[in-house]
Amino acid sequence: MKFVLDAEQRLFGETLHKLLTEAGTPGVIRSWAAGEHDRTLWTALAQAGVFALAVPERHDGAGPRPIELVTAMVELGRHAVPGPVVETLAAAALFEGVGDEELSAEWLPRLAAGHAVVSLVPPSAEEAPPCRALDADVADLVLLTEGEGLWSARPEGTPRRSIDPARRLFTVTPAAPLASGPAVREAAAAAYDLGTLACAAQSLGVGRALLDITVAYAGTRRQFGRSIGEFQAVKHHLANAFTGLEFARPLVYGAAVSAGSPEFARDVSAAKVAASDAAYVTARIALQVHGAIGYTDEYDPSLWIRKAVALHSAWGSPANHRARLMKALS
Amino acid sequence: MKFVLDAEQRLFGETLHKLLTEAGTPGVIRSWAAGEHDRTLWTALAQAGVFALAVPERHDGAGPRPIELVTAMVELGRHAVPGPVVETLAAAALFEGVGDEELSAEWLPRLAAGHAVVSLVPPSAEEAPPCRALDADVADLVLLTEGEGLWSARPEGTPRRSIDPARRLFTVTPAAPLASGPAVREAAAAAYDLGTLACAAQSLGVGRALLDITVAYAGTRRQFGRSIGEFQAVKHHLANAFTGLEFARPLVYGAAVSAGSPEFARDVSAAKVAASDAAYVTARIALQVHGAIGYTDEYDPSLWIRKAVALHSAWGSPANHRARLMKALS
Amino acid sequence: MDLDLSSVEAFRAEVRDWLARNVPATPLPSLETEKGFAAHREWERRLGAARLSAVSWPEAYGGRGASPLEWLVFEEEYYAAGAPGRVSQNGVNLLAPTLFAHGTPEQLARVLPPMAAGEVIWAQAWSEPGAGSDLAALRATATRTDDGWRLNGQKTWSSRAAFADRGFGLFRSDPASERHRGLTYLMFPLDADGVTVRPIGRLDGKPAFAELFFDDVFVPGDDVIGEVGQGWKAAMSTAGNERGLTLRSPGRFLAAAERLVALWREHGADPLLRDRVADVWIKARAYRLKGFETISRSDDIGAESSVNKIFWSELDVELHETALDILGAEGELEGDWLEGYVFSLAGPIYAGTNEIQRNVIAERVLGLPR
Amino acid sequence: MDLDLSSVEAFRAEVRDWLARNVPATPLPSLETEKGFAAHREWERRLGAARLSAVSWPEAYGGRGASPLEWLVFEEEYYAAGAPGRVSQNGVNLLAPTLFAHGTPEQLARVLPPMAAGEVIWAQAWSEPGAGSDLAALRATATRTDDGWRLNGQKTWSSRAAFADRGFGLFRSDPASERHRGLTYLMFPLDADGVTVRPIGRLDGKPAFAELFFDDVFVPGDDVIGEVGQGWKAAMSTAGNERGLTLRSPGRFLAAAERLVALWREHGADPLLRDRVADVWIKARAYRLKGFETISRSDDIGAESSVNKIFWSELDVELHETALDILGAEGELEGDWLEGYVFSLAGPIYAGTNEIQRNVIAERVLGLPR
Repeated sequence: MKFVLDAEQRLFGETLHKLLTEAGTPGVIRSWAAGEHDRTLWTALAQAGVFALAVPERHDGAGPRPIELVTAMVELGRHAVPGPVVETLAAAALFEGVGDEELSAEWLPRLAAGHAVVSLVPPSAEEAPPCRALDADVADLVLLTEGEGLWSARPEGTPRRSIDPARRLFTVTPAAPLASGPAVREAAAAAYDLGTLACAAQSLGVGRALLDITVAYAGTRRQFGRSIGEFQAVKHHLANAFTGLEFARPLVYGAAVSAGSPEFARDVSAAKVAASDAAYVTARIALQVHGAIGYTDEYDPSLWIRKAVALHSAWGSPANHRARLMKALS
Repeated sequence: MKFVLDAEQRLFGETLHKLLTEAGTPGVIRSWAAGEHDRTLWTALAQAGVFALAVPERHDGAGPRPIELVTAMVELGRHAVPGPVVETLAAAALFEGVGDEELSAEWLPRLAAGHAVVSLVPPSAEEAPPCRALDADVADLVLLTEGEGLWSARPEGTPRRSIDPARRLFTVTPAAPLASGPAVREAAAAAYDLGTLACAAQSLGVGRALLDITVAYAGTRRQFGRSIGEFQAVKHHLANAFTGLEFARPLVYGAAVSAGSPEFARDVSAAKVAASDAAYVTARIALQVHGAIGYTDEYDPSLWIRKAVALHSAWGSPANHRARLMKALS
Repeated sequence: MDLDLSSVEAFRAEVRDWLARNVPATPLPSLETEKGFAAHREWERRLGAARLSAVSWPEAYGGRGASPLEWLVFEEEYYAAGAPGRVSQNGVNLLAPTLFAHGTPEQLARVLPPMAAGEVIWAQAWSEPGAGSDLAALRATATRTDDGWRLNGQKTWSSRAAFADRGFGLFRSDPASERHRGLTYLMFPLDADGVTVRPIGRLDGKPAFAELFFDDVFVPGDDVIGEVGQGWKAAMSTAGNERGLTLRSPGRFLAAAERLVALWREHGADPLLRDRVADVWIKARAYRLKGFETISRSDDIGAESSVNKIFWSELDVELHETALDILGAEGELEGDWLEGYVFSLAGPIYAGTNEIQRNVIAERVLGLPR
Repeated sequence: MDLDLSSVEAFRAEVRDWLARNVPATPLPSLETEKGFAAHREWERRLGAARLSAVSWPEAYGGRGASPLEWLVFEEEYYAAGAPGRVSQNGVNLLAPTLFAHGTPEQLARVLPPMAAGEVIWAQAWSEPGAGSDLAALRATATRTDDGWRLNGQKTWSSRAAFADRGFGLFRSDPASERHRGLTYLMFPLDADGVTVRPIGRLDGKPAFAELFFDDVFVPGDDVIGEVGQGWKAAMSTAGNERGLTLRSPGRFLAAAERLVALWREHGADPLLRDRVADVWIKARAYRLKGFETISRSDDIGAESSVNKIFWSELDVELHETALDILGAEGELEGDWLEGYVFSLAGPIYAGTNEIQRNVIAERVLGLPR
């Protein structure tokens, strides 16, 4: 029993952090939001091994490695990386679960190498959401599952914009059948769990970044002749944010450890609830402490604040995951 | 439109406040909790006109006067007066609603004069609670309604103690029929609304007293070389308590004003939710600011803290009243 | 004590009737966009023509001399009818009360009628980069000239300034002064020589406010409100109005709470969200009744008004968070509820953060030590 | 990173088996009553005889030398089995860690075995009337004599002292000293000449603590822990234990959360309360996993332990508030859930209020200015 990252896992996270810091993600996010979907960062992430974590070795991947995947997604959240990253990872799990070797051989190596961007409609068994896929116009492939059928899909009309300016959601309709059978239903469930876990990890990273940004700001912003971080109200806001994030982290990593066990779905739901709530609370606190600076489009904190709000309900709202959890407990 | 107490109503409240301050209610509460059910205070309250507020003039009362009744119950809550006061007031409304003049003539004048202490099982149409009546052993009459039947009832066995040491709840069983017919059902509903309103007003008074006690304590208790009221965390706790109580008050008085209208039940539920939540939140804050002093039986703050907890679920829990409200809105 | 509204029923009926006939069938575009701003200005003109843009003002300035109760009733009807947001709010609710308290008859006669008529739309210009919550730290200057003042420096988070006509704010008129002293309250044109307006996008990208740069901007002496060097006092009376009922009337939340109940029903009346919807409705009612209480009182509510600011701003966030949760996966998407949510998030920050309001309550109302 | 507990499965099975055979079929009376205290002391003797009262101690003192992981597993099994509350807690979880860090071999050999055997039950004696959250303000004195010390003054909120055998606390040994300096950590008998124990009832009236009055109470020099005048340092190491996992092990909340889920089901699985029950269960799991994380780390968690104190104390209140709300009108009545609720209310206050813990996190973990 050693429930902390090992040296190699830590190094992997640090490497991604360095890569993303150097990439200057705020600029990347603003470009993405402006419709410039440059894949330079996507390719770099693939080269760092991110997408391979959900792809098996026989298809040029290194997975499944849920712990490393969570580690990576925390860093991607920390840097608010735009694009259908979670969706592409979930798509890998979907292909792998369906088990159509031809399909897998066609897509998984490209996906691992970063040559294929895949989006999908989160394949939730519980929710009956409108069929929306993130950044579907950018993707090389959009997936949609319906019962036992796996389809490629195409975006329809103009997208709905999210509060996160880097997220645009497209209604999609089935285009061509890719596979069918009971394996699809199971693969969809597995892909939903993996995607939700990745989204939870991403939320955790977003929350952690918001805490760091806000602590730094509170230490430098002066009002009433002193730094606002000297006010007990500000201290307690930030201590609350820290507490929420500190206890969301073990749930997220704990869910990664239970991948493959019967408790995976339950643990993923617990992780998603805690991580997205902690990130949301941190976003509210970050906004309150930054004041108008946090409320402004052109300043960077808003990039994380808005992502935290969007991810709160992405891949299943907290209410949906609490329902799934309570069902699993009975 | 003048939604503030008039001079006479204010004077009535101040008179009760003076009477209760002089009575030294903490001692009365402790005696009551110890089983000494002296009626001196009860009689004084009757002489001040409290019970007459729910009794019509033709039976030696001065009612119905819901606004004055709320004014009185706020003061009784502020002084944490023990005994089945709310129950006796609700019983008056029940008799009046049933409309059996013989029964009314037998009980209402005695009740108004403070010669009869009456308890009852809160006649909720929504809840199916165990049939418990407050201080049933002390009462001269215990009432129980079942559908269209009004019964006198007797306590069975030993009481269940409440977190409020001055409250003991008895299981009761029907003893003798007093009245029956559709009027009983309607009277029970009216009595439930009046009792709930009285309980909401009592909660509001309990909360207001807790705020005053705690503000005074925070101004005098010194730790770390200064009064704890100088700490922003303590200030904000108390500002939050104040905010909750400030907005519960108009709901409670607003419900009193709507007595007799079709919205009365709805408005009573809104008042009960807000007042009992505000009092509960204030009790938690009072405990946190007092620390161990608030956690101790022998110090007086605990008398109010425990009453706030007990009243939170008495006369219908917040969940029940929220349900009643949402039903009324549809 | 009563809640007898029969005396204002005729007024209510008139307002309701006018709104039923005049409120646009389809919502106007967001007032934080150029097109929407123009549409809202047009709407203000219609309101003004009906003497409904500032009902509580004297008739001489375009109002109806309405009582506080009539104003509350007007607001209830206005929001219940789903009428457009008030692009004139900075002028009507912030500047006008200050003018009534501190302005000259000449200023009232010159400024108020075009404001009521929707001809001149005002922006507030309180904050500076170094003076947000701590407004007394501001540094933009007003230098006396022969016939007026020259403004220099920078303001920011100036709401409506992207499209408005004129602005008002505090400027340091005594260069040697510190904090609250030596400030002067001034009005200025946003299109004057030397004013640069740089729109700033809020969370949803809409230019809801702007940065203002002043480079020797001339303002005539007539545009000083109150006494020179006494601007802080005048501004604080405006701040009191912000925190009281004026900035967010109860009618707004009553209407929004009803819409929330309807949204909850449309989405299946999920029992999981029932208590939260009920709490919003209860709080909206509490805020309404508190308003009746406030206008019934004869004393000055003073610092107690801080409690209103905390209450409505947190109610507004709670209301919209509940709506987004009802919408579930759709909650993140652009639409009326998301726009309302974004707007609500500013509430706990502006007009004095809620942290500052809690200090005010603790110290000035409850009497805790500073 | 793994959560592989197979290495401790044998230990878990042994503990589970022993508990299944030994946990009293009917719950013991409350340990905060005289009768219940005696029954719990008896239970501690049984635990001690099985070397289960302090599993992580070395065998020499009555423990099993269990690893931190084994201790966590023991706690999980202990609370899952519904075993009695630990009347020995002050000794085992507060005093013993201080002795291991600062005690002499003689003290360890003398004090620990009877503690493990349930023969000597300890009370803590930290607070004084003027020194609650601000422990450094304490004034009770220890005056040196030829062969030891004389204690004078008053302690209060001394938990377990109504029925316990011995106590420990800080005394001012240098009369000229101030604040954290000049304090000495001492153990003393509660039945010594000059000690007056006045039991104090907590919220439910049970004498969960006591006031202690010291009138020239003699304590031998051997009962000083650590260096004279260095008591603060020793006490703070104990405080760290309180705030960490030791005072409230994850096992307690896991078991309580499962009971809450069962209670919710028994009462009809009301959807209105579903989310709150789910949140409690999630938080109990989070606290468990955080415990595994903590024992996996090799560095000193230091001030980070404050986050545990905040988390478990608020979880405990939330858990019991949810239970009372499930019980509805029955919630106010005496019973196990109400007793648990009353106990939980002390959590955010003692061992350093949660306000102080938040300061610690903000200043020492996040690095905000003091």
